[in-house]
Amino acid sequence: MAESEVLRAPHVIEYTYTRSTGPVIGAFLTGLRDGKILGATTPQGRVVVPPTEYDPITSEEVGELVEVGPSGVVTTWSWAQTPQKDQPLERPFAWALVQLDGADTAMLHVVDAAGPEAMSSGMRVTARWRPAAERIGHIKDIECFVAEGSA
Amino acid sequence: MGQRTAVVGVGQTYHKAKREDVSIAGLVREAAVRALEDAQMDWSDIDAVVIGKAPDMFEGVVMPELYLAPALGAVGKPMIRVHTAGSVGGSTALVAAHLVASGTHERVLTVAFEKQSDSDAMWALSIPQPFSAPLLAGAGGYFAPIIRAYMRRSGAPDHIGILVAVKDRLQALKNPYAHLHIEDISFEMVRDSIMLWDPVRYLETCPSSDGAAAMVLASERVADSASSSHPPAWIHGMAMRSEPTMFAGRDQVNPLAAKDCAADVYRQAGISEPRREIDVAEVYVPFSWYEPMWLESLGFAPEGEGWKLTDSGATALDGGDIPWNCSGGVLSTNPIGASGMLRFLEAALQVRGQAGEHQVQTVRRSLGQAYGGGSQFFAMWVLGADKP
Amino acid sequence: MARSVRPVAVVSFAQSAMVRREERLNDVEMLQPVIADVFEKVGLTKDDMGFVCSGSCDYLVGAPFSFVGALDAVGAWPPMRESHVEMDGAFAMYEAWTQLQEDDIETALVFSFGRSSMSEIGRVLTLQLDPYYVAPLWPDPVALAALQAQALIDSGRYGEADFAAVAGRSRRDARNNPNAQVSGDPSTEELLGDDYVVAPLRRHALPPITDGATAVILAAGDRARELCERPAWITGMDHRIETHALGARDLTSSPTTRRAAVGAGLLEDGGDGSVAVDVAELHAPFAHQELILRDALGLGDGVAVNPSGGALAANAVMVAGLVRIGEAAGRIMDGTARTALAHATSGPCLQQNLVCALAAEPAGDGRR
Amino acid sequence: MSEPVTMLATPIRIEYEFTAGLAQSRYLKGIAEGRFLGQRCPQCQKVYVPPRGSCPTDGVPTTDEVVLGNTGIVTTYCVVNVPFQGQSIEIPYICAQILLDGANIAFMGLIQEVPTAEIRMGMRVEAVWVDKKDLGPTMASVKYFRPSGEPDAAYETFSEYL
Repeated sequence: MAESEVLRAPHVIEYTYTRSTGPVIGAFLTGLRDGKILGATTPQGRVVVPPTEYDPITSEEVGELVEVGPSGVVTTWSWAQTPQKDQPLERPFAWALVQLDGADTAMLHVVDAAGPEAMSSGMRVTARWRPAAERIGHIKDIECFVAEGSA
Repeated sequence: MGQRTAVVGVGQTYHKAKREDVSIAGLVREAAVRALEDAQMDWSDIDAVVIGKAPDMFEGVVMPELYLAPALGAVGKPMIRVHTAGSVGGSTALVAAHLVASGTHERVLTVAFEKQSDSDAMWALSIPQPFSAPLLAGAGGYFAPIIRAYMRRSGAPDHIGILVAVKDRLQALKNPYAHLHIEDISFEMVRDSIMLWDPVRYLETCPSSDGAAAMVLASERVADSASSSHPPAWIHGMAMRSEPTMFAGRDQVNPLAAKDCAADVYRQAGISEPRREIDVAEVYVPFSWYEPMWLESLGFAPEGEGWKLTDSGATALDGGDIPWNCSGGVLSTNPIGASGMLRFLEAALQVRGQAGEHQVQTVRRSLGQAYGGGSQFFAMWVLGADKP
Repeated sequence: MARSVRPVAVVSFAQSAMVRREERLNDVEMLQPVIADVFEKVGLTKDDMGFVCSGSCDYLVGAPFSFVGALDAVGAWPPMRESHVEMDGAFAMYEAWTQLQEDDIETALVFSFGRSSMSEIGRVLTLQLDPYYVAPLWPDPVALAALQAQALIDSGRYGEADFAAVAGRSRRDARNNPNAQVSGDPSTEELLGDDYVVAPLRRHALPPITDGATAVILAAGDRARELCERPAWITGMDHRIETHALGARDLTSSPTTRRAAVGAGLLEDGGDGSVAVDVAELHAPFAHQELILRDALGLGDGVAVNPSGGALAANAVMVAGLVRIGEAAGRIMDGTARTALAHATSGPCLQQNLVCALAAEPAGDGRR
Repeated sequence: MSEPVTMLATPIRIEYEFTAGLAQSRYLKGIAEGRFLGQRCPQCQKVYVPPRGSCPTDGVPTTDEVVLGNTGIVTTYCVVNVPFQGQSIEIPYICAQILLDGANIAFMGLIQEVPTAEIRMGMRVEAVWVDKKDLGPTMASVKYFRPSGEPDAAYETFSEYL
């Protein structure tokens, strides 16, 4: 059978998942909605951001939640010249791991910058929030990070 | 079967239609932490983690073991993800058991879960595929014609399915972890429930649950020195068998893979008369009629006579000589990916004397069985109180 | 821990042509000739197999239980002892290898299949990420690999020219691999003229989108010697996973690859030893990841790395890891190598790593 | 301050380009011509419909094409009385395993033009197709099956297909 005779068709998988958060993720998302960033304290006293119910290395249960940021340091970054579907910004931006002040781990988010030349590891950035009325308890309640002092 | 291997810790979640109080990680940790506590072990004691679940579309997370590794103490360790359709919970336990039996590891944590309420199982199982015939019947529609074929072949009367549905729900009342607790369950209630897929009534089908199950499997050396307050449940036999979904002349009612799997596991365990030599069984019965059908495939009754055992009350916790699904079974609790492991886990609970109100007196040997796909994937183990 | 006690070897290896898009064949049709080939090479049939294990991913084709139908390519009748992992086929082989350590079976068929062309593969792989914090941002796999590459550049150990050099060598080696998808003889300078996809990764540092299938047969002890003139003995095999939290990892190193090499018996625990083998097939989907893996294993210049062209030449998801083992075993079976290392990876930024040690002689004292 | 967040909604959409493959494409082209095309296994000689390109028991390619009849036997069935997503037929309706004449495997099909109480194992049925102008390479070309009026098949003649 010739290749042209093989049938092809589009196929879509589409669903809006509803994820119950549990106490720790729920507290973090509630914090975002209310304009603050929370981390979780591990038994060794490290602060994990964003917080999971468990230490990301030892799996031990985490304790108290503490406020961190909203500024921090870019530990590494990459430059998305062509943003893809559903990504946080529609103009070119940087992906970055940001270690917030008070945190011992870095979180993934994006940095709104003029271009790759404006980015460097070690640069300080701060969260740019969505307007309070638009925040719903979602990682995108932080619209992006921006270079500190430029907010 | 390799080196001696035992279950030294078990844990499960409280199962519900929607566990809206936990994240996916929270759900699996609830079961895993209970299993570790039972084994009196810590995350750091575990050498490897084997996790199983049914299709990733249920939660919309691809290969979720990657995300769950730190939630399950797997960082820096081997982690394996098993997927063998509905039998997966059983297969997962067996893959974990082989890691010990092969001498590869000494303490393996195995976990199975499903958080079906993150989506809708009916949706995930019936995503229309291009070019395929439109789905006519939903999930139960696949099995209902097979059940009809069993009824025709065996001459079983219509009320057998109702008896199983009532018995398993009554037994679930004695299991605090079970999803369905129907206090006023009765023959009339099942009989009068809506006929969903004639001949299968609503109350003759399983629910859709959120839940997780976990076990710690250990080598003989570890099991002998285990500090758990319950004795080890030793693996006396374990087997998996698969056959194609459809082929010319396939016996869908009593698949050869089911019989071969049973024959293999009994050979290893030295069992020739399962009904007499096994004290309690947890068998995957998602539609009530599968109890008489598996009674035959698994050799507890001659072909065509499984329903007579059910009819006589032989499979009831209360007064039966070979109680099946004392926990309430899949008919009472069905977090798909974990359902098979729950069968294996309940078999361990019985041998270890941990089953509480649904404990059978003096269990020397128990059977756990799971099946999946179109009755084509089978996993079984036989556990015993004594070393094999 | 994970060293062979009972000697087990790879005795046969087959793969499909690795192509950008397999338009004509469904999964069963793509697999069937590969399975027939892997049997034919050793004169066996499915009825000779003690165990069958496969690896694949439902989301690649967008259908739950997609592995079920694939079993028709083997013909699972009479019923078989069979299992499946939702992982690269290399991990299916690990399962088969552990079961062969027990004495009740002598052979196993391991296969995997994957087509990356059918889906929006980048988005499918995004769904591997933390579903609460990370996946909702929809970072694509290139974006995350680029974070790792930038961290490597920041460390001062490597630069973009090193990534290009890896890609150039991969394409040159791939010219000798009839199944490779991407080959050629580009200079580093030419490659550095490529556009960035996500900086600092240029086009050449990315894996191709590939459809394909592969299979191996394992056999134990004397059975392996009967079936194959030069069996590729598995002297050890181990795999390890890292935390999922990218921000809690040192992305410039691969401690679990090293740990797995220790587990596979290729390195002493502790210290700064180097793996000494003739050939290493490393599953590095992105060019910079090969450098991270080489460093983790301490591979010297004497080791032929990815003579097949590696994952930069063809990267069928769920397949490319098992192909690494097959390619490494192939060098031993054809007599061009005495010792080899094969590596497979899964997850973002080399999260999970498997190491398989292969040799022309079984391990140690020939126990059992 | 409002209630704490306990739920996160995550919409996921993945698009695919699906390939039917050789065997299924041939089958569907047969459907577009108003006929069922099976494939015979060169080893066991069994005829598969719809064909998948490989014999599920022998693991070899099925290449010989066999034109099957328009009639067959209901081997077993159920009456569907449950609504579910994607369902397009009014409940209750009959869903049956149909063994086409000349085939060695039954497939699931919809039965109409018979009261649900009158369906039985062994009933002879025939395919009802859409109008010729509407035929296409899709299973929607077969509207349903209905009783053919022939006498029922004896249980022994199809019991091996249950």
